[in-house]
Amino acid sequence: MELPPIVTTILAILTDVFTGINDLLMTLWVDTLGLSEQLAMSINTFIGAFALANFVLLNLILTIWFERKVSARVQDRFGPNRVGPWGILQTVADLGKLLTKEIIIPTNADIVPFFLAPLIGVLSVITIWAVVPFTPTAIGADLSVGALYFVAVSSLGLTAILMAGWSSNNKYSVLGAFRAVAMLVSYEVPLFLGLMIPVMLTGTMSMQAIVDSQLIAYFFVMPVAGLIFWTAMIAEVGRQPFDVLEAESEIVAGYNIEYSGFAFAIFYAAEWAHGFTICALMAVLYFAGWRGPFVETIPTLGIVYLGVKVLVIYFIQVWARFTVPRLRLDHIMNLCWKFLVPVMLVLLVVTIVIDKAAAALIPNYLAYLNPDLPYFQRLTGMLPRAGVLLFINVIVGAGALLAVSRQGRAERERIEALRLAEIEPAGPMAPIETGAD
Amino acid sequence: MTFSIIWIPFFLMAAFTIGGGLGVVISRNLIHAALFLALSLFGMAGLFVLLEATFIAGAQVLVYLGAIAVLITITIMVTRRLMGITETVNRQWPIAALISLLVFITLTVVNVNAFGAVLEPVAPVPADDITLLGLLLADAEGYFVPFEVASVLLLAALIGSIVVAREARE
Amino acid sequence: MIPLSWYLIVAAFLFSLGVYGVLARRNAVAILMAIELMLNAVNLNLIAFWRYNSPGIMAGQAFVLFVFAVAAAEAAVGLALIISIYRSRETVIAEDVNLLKW
Amino acid sequence: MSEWTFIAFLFVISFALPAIPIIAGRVLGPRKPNTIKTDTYECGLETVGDTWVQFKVQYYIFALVFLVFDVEVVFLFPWAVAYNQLPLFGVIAGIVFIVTLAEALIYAWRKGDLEWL
Repeated sequence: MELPPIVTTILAILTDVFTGINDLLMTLWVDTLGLSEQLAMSINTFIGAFALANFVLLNLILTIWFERKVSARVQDRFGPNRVGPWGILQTVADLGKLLTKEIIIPTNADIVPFFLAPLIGVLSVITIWAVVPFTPTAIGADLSVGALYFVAVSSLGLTAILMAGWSSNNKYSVLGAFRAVAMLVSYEVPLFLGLMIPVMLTGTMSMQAIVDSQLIAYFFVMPVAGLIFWTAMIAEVGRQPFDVLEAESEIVAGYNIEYSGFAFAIFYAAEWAHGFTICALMAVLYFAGWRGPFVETIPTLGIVYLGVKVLVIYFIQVWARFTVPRLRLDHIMNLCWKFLVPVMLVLLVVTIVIDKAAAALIPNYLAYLNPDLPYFQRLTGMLPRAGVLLFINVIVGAGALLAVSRQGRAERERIEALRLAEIEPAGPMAPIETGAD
Repeated sequence: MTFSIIWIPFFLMAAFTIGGGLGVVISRNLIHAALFLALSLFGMAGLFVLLEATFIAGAQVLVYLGAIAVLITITIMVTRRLMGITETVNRQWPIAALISLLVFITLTVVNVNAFGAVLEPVAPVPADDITLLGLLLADAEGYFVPFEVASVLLLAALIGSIVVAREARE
Repeated sequence: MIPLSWYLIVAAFLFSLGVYGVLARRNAVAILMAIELMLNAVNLNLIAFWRYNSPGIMAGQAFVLFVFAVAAAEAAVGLALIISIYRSRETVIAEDVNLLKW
Repeated sequence: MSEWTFIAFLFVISFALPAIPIIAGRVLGPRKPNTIKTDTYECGLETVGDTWVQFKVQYYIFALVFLVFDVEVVFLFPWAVAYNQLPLFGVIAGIVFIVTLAEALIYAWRKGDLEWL
C-alpha cells in the first residue's frame, strides 16, 4: 500500500520528533525566510532552550498537583478537587493568588541578594535539564562533562540558600541556611561518589553515552551505589525525611521564611522542580533513561520510557516523603558520614580491584561499550560485567547492613541499660533534704 | 582584528571576573565581598569554557563556588563581630594601590610585548581531553607523584585545620 | 577568535586586584579572599597558555588541578587560623594580631 | 561549542524567566509597607537581640571536611573517566588516592569531629 507523501513525512517526523521539528524549523528559516545557516541554528538553539526552561516550569503545575493528590491519598483525604477536572488547575489558581500578593521586604534586608537568591535557586535547577537526554537524538547539550556539569550547577543552589538566609535578617532564616549548608554539603560527598560509579563504568561523563552504555540499567548492576546515590539526592533536595533545613515545626520554613508573594513562589518552584529533576537524573544515571525496546529505530519512544521511569521514581519519592518521619540533624549527619560515605568508599575500592581483575581474566569484557555493535551482542556482552559487579554489591551491601545492625543492637542495649539504671537507682534511697531545718 | 560573535561572551565573562574582583577588594560589607568573589569565580569558569577547558570550568564551579566560597561565608558568619566593621582599608592603602598598579602595568606590557601576536590557538583540543588528563594524572611518567602528594596535602590540611579550629574540649 | 593577550590582561588585572586586596585590607578573611583572586588569575594564565600553545598535552589542566588543591588547603588552614584567633583574641583584624612583634 | 551556546541561552532564559513575574509583582502588586508588616517574622513574638547569634564551630568543621572531599573528588573524576583504559599502575595510584581520602574520614571520625552535638 502506498501512503500519501504528507503522511510519510509526518510519520518520519513522529519517529524522531525533536530532530524532525529542528529540521522543519531549519527549512522554514533558511529556505522560506532566507536566513543564514548559522543564524538559523542559533535561533533553533534559543527556541530549544526557551522550550526546555518553560517545560521545567510548566511541568510544576502537574507535579505539584500529583504530589498533593498522592499526599492526600496517603493521609486519607481528597486533596485538591475543585479547580478544573480532579483539581488539576489548583496550582494555576495558587499562582494567580501569589502573583497578586504583596512582596514584603523585611526591615534591614539586603535587597539585592534578597531578590537574587530565588532567581539563582531556580536557575540552578532549570539549567540541570540541559544535560538530561530525552531520546537517543535529543538532549539539550551533550557536554563531554555532563555529569560534572550537573553537580557543579546544583552547587549554585547552596549559594542561593546562603544568600536568602543571610539577606533576610532573621534568626530562623540564618539558622535554616546554616543547617542547609551543613546537611547539603555533607550529602554532596556520597552524591559525588555515587555519581562516579556510572562515570567509571562508562568511561565518559557525557550523559548520552552513560545512557547508551546501560544495556542493563546500572541500578541492577550496582544496587548499593544506586540506593546511596538516591538517598544523597533526596537529601540534596531537602525533602522528608531530610527536611531539617525547613522543618516547619522547628524553624518555621527555614531560609525562605521572610519571602512572600511571587518571590516565595519562585523558591517554592525551585524546590519542587528540584524534586522532579533528581528523579529524572536518577532515571538517567541508574535506570537507563530512554533505553527500552525498539528505541533505536523509533527514537520518540525514548520520551515515553523516560517519562514512565521518572514518574515511577517520583511516585516512590512522594510516597517516602509522606510516610517517613523527619530525622534529627545529628542522625542525618551520622547516616551520611558514618554509613553512606564509608560504605561507598569500600564499595569503590572493592569494585575497582575486582572489576580490573575480571577485565584481565574475561575476554571481551569491555567490548559492549562500543555503540556500533548490534544490540543483542552488546546486551550479552555486558552480562559478565553485570554479574561480577552485582556479586560485589550484594556482598558489600550485606556486610554493611550486618555491621550496622550489630552496632544498632549494641547502642540499643546501652541506652536500655542507662534507662534501667535511671528508673531503679542502685543502693538505698537517699534521704530527701527538706531544707526546713 | 574584526568583530566576532565570540567577543560578546568573552567581554561579559571578563566583566563578571573583573567586576567581582573589584567588589571583593573595595566592598565594605564582608558578605558582599564574598558574594562578589563568587561572581568573579563564576566569570572565571565562563572564561575557562571559552578556552575549551570544560572540565576545569566544572571543577572551578564545584570547588570554588560550591566549597571555598561557602567556607568563607561560614567563617564570616561564625566570626560575627566582623559585621560591625566599617573601616576596610588600612593606612598603607595608597602605597598598595600604587604597587598593584605597577604590577598591572608591568604584567600587561610584558604580556602584550611577548604574546600580542598570538591570535589563534595552534591546534584544536583533543576530543577525549578528560581521559588524557586522567591517564596523565595516574601515569608514572606523568603526574603520579603530585597526584598522590595532593591527596596527602589535603589530608594534612584537614587534620591541621580541624586541630586548630576545634574548640578546646574538657 | 580572541587574542591570547586579552586573557592575559584579564588575569593581570585580577592579579593586581588581589595584590591590592592583600596589602590594603585589614580584615583577615578579606585578605584570604584576595589571595583566592590571585590564585585564580594564575589559573587563567595557565589555561590560556595551555589552550593557545599546547592543547594536546594536558599538563596545563593538571597544573590547574594542583592549584585547586593548594587553594583549598590554604583556604581551609587559613580560615581555621582565623577562627582560632577570633576565639582567643576576639578580633580578625590582621594588624591587631601582633603578639609576635615584641 | 554549539552545546555551550545552548547552555548560555539556558542560563540567560532561566534567570530572566522568573525575574519577570517578580518585577511584575513588585510593580503591579500592592505595596503598603508598615512597621509591623516589615518587622522580622518570628511567629508573632518580638524579636530579641541581634540576628547574628553566634554559631558553633561544628558547622565550619563539616564544611571543612566537605571541602577536602570535594577537591579530592575533582581529582578522581578524570581518573574515573580514564578508568577503563588505565594500566595496573594507574589503578593502584587511584586506590592509594582513595585510601588517603578514607584516612581523612577516619581521622575526623576517631577524633569525634563528626559528632553533631
